[in-house]
Amino acid sequence: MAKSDASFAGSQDLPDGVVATLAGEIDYSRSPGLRNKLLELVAAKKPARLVLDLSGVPYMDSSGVATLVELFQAQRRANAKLVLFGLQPKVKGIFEIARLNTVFSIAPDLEGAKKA
Amino acid sequence: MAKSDASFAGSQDLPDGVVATLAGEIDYSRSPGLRNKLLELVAAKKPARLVLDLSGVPYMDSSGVATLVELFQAQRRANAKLVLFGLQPKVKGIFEIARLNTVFSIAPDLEGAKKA
Amino acid sequence: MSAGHAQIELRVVSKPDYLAVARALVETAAQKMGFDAETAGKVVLAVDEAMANVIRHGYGGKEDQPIWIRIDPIKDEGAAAVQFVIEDQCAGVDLGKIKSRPLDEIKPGGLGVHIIQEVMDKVEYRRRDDGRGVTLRMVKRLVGGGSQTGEK
Amino acid sequence: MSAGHAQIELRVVSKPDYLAVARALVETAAQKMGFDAETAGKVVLAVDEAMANVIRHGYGGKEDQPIWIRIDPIKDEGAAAVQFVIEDQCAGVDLGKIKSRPLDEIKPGGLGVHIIQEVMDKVEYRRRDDGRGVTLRMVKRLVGGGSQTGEK
Ligand SMILES: Nc1ncnc2c1ncn2[C@@H]1O[C@H](COP(=O)(O)OP(=O)(O)O)[C@@H](O)[C@H]1O
Ligand SMILES: Nc1ncnc2c1ncn2[C@@H]1O[C@H](COP(=O)(O)OP(=O)(O)O)[C@@H](O)[C@H]1O
Repeated sequence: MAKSDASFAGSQDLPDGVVATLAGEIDYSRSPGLRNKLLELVAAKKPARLVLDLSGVPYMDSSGVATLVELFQAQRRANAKLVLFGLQPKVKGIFEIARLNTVFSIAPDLEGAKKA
Repeated sequence: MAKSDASFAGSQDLPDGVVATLAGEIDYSRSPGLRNKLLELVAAKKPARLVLDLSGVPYMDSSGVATLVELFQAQRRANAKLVLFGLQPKVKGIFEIARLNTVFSIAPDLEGAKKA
Repeated sequence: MSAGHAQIELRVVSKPDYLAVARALVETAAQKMGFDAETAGKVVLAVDEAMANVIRHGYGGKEDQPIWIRIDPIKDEGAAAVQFVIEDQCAGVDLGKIKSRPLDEIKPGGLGVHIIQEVMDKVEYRRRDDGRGVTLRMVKRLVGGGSQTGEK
Repeated sequence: MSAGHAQIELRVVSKPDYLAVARALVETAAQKMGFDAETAGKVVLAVDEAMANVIRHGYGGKEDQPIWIRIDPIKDEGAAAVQFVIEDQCAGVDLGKIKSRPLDEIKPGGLGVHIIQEVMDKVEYRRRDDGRGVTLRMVKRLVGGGSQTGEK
């Protein structure tokens, strides 16, 4: 079976934080593994800016959204930022249905996310 | 339901024949419609060179292959050519399994197909 | 609507890995039954949420329990529509607890039922006729249904 | 291998349009069960050929008859494999007529059974236990099976 952490495809440091690249369909079979990886990353790096590259994510369901909301809250509590970029249409769609499209900070690309 | 002739996406004249563009998955739900369209085209134009553009065909099953074999025979009887180009990997795969990859005249692109 | 007479019926065991299998089926079926790609994508999301809820809440994560999905073209008050039925064998589910929450508070979780209601035109949970599980019946119209706003 | 106990079981009516629905399911299931994309594609082709044969030859084009596909991870003589079972309710099929033809003659048709045998590691047609239909059992190993050459 597919690995449960298969949605986390690596991370790179930024001057003021870190970019994590997510990949593949993020559904209930994948989001628990992704959640662990991202919480580990945040605990290790305490990034003032956490950028998530979603350009390789064609699909996300509410379990993936819940993981992002959890990160959003954790970053807010730490007075730090969460910025998303590279949203594919279906991911945009679920953000709209969940009324989160105006809550998350969404940049058009990595350059934008570095400055958002 | 999807139209049964949805695999035929149009044709264009060549100096010595015609190029027909096929599109979509060519399976048993589509190949009877495609067969009719292509036989009509051949009857109307009697092309000395019939070129099939398969670049928009991600999948084909044996019913699609049977249609191509029928055209191949009809063209051969008429001392005319059938040339294919734009084969995607799965289409190449079924030609290999059916041992037709060396029987059909296969060009790398439209330019090649005009000269093949 | 009895089992075994749907146009398309899938039965999978309750493994999270099979959500993707069901999604692939539903996406193609929805398109073949007349939805455009965007609407088919939303319908897929609703079915995925419903199945994930059965796995998490109904079966408590047990991976060997059955889930059925039945897909049929129907008429809904005269309009062409597609019916999606998700059925499980979960015992003791309190149907009154299956409801969406207001979205004004930003917190993880509690979105699945909202998504299902937003995407579908009709959503109806009931106990299976034999009492041994839950049947979720969802209807989506081919045109005009659209996604509805506001809580239902 | 009795109905209703497979990991994944699809039942569709015998409409050619539903071949695409079954292919989407089989492709994702095969990948989730461990095949690489290329092998999954071949397995999809074999299942598609088997179903199209049931529709054309078994049911003579009738579009309201049932076809079942069951997919299970199994051990095949100790090796990890996946079993695909296609079952119908076709009456009076002569199993002896289901065979591939030599490919040296170039003519349309007669490729489906060849493709199935080429793609799969084991292929076995038999009459259903209740005598009312045909069961096709196909096994593909995860590694080492490869596609075999030569007629079987
Ligand atoms: N199929 C189900 N079986 C049992 N309970 C369910 C089912 N679906 C939903 N529920 C209940 O409804 C609540 C809301 O579900 P949902 O909106 O999907 O949010 P979440 O799953 O994140 O809690 C769940 O917490 C659960 O109590
Ligand atoms: N599921 C089936 N039920 C009944 N007969 C079948 C079935 N599958 C194959 N056959 C028989 O086997 C022959 C060979 O099938 P195949 O290799 O797929 O070629 P084709 O379908 O083009 O004839 C068919 O012509 C038919 O007589």
